[in-house]
Amino acid sequence: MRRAIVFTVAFLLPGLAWSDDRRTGYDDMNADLQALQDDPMNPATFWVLDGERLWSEPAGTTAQSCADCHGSAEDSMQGVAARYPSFDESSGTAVDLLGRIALCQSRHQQTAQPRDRSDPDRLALLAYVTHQSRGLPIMPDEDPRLAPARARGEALFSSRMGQLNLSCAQCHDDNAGGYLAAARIPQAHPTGYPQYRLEWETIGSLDRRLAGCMTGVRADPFAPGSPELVALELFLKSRAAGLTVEALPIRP
Amino acid sequence: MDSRSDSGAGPSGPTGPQTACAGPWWRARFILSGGGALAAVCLLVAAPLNAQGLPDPLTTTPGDPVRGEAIVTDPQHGLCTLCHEGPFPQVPFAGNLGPDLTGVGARRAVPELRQQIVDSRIGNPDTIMPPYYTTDGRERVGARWQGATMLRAQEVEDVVAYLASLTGDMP
Amino acid sequence: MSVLINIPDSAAPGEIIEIKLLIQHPMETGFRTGPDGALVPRDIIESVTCLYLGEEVFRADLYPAITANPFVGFHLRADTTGEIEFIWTDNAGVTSREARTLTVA
Amino acid sequence: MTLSRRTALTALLSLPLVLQTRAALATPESMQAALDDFTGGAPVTPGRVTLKIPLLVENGNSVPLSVSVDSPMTAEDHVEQIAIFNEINPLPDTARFHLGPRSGLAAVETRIRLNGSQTVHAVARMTDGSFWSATTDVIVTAPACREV
Repeated sequence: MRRAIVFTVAFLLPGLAWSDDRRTGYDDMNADLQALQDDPMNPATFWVLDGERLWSEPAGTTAQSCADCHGSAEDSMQGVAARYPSFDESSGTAVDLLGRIALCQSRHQQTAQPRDRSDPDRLALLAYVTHQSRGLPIMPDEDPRLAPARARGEALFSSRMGQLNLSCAQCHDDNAGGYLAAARIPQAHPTGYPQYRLEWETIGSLDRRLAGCMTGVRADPFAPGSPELVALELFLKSRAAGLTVEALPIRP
Repeated sequence: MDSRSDSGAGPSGPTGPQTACAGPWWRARFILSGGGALAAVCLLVAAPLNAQGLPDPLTTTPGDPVRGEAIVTDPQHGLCTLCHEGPFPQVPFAGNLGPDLTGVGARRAVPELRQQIVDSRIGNPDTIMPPYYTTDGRERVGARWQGATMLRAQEVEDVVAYLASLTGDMP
Repeated sequence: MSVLINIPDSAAPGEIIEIKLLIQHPMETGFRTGPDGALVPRDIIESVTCLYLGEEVFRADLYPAITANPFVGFHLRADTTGEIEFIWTDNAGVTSREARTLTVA
Repeated sequence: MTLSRRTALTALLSLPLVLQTRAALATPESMQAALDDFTGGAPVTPGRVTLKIPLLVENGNSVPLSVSVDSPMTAEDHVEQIAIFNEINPLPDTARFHLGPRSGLAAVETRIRLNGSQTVHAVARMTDGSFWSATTDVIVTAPACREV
């Protein structure tokens, strides 16, 4: 079944090749951490519940809720997180799902201030919307206007950076499965975002993680939501096509 | 160029600007590191870049293998054990991305060890090993590491002295 | 701040049931420094109490070494239908409570 | 948001600095003092207590722990308290569970923070005033590229 999905996606996305021994961050976690993710008492649940509440709560000067336009998220948002990032017509740029939620809030709810991307309410909405894609295969958006950003992400993935002069690919392609001190290096498939990271003791988005990676090699991280990070996400999602969107991910 | 001392403000290394010795920045460096460093960097930039490595020490003070061991086995200073296993019983979890350093002093001559630490890209452009004593060719370095090398000249010599002493099996 | 409570709706007389609580809370230790170098004030839940028909049947005293979003699991012998109440108190003395009804038959 | 100055200067594999503190860290001596405070100096016998905790932990911010005690849990003979102690966090006290005959089963669980590799102690006080214990050595590694 999963193989069938993979072949379907491979057909839809010619030119995006991968080997089928891809592993996710979940696969690389030890049994205790997997058990925490699978436990109904998973702390990430709180953000999904908060997001569910916020979905129907009027906000901004228009006093509109997400539900006023989108109806039930369980219907309208199913599979949405699995295809993001997507192309935003009016700005002519690629946007990630968190950026889309922010655009929605400013355009339709006219929320007073453009809030920070780490705003807990926005992360809760991101968690809730992403939760509607749990178990679905990642299906990258085929819009050709995304191709330049995706190519830029691929180039960035192989660009050495920082005082340690390392690229993403050197660790996460060339040395995936190896150990950096005690930590097994994952294959960089973003199946589990937003995630409850034990290091953070809260939920966070992919761009927070990517910035953390960049700081790890002593580089100047790209800004949250920057075109560079959206480009990297586009590329990473294309590599992860066909892998399953994780619900309520836990990572160390 | 800055002269911060927290992570080492080294010169630009063997392929760096030949004018490094004369710059006003170097004066700050000289004060920070004491005598010998000035002469050392001039030796460094004069050293031939070939497969034999860097035969000339970066400083006039011989490397101290005891200090070198402390640097190598400190995962927040030398970072070495993040990638290398070796005869380090005090390090509980060394990584395995690079070769095991057990016996490296018997396999590699001192000039090669020095070159490998200063800038391992000289021998292998695709190396995953960070360049410890050059600022050449680096992109997007974070503000607090701008202009700084990963180790100071004397620290490189200490590490080289320690690695050169690793000629046997695990203790 | 919310809470997840995992407890069965009903039990047989004398049955020992398992109760689990997960409380949304940062459990700020009071030992950590913020970006300005100053200590971040302690903000932790200090106790989680379970009352069964108004009687205290379990209490957990928590310290800063308990994880953010604290989790507590314990057991209870069911004998009478009635209210099971959960009370948790932070180090500022703020108390929250939730109750569930357990049917024993 | 809660980074210590030292963490801010660190890249790649910091040691687990969850409970990074200016205060003195708990030492086995101060843990013994806390344990003595709990027992009133009474002897503690190893046994009757089962402490389940992973032996190898990748992030000390959340370590699952469960304790059970061999006890009939009757009105006359039950576990009154279970205390958890750690050796190197800033505070040795970790959690205390107050049980009674209504508990039915002397089995509790929680998730704890461990500021590095150490021995975790679980001590149970019975109605007869005796104390029983179990200990487990836990090795805490750390995630590789930590946010700094």
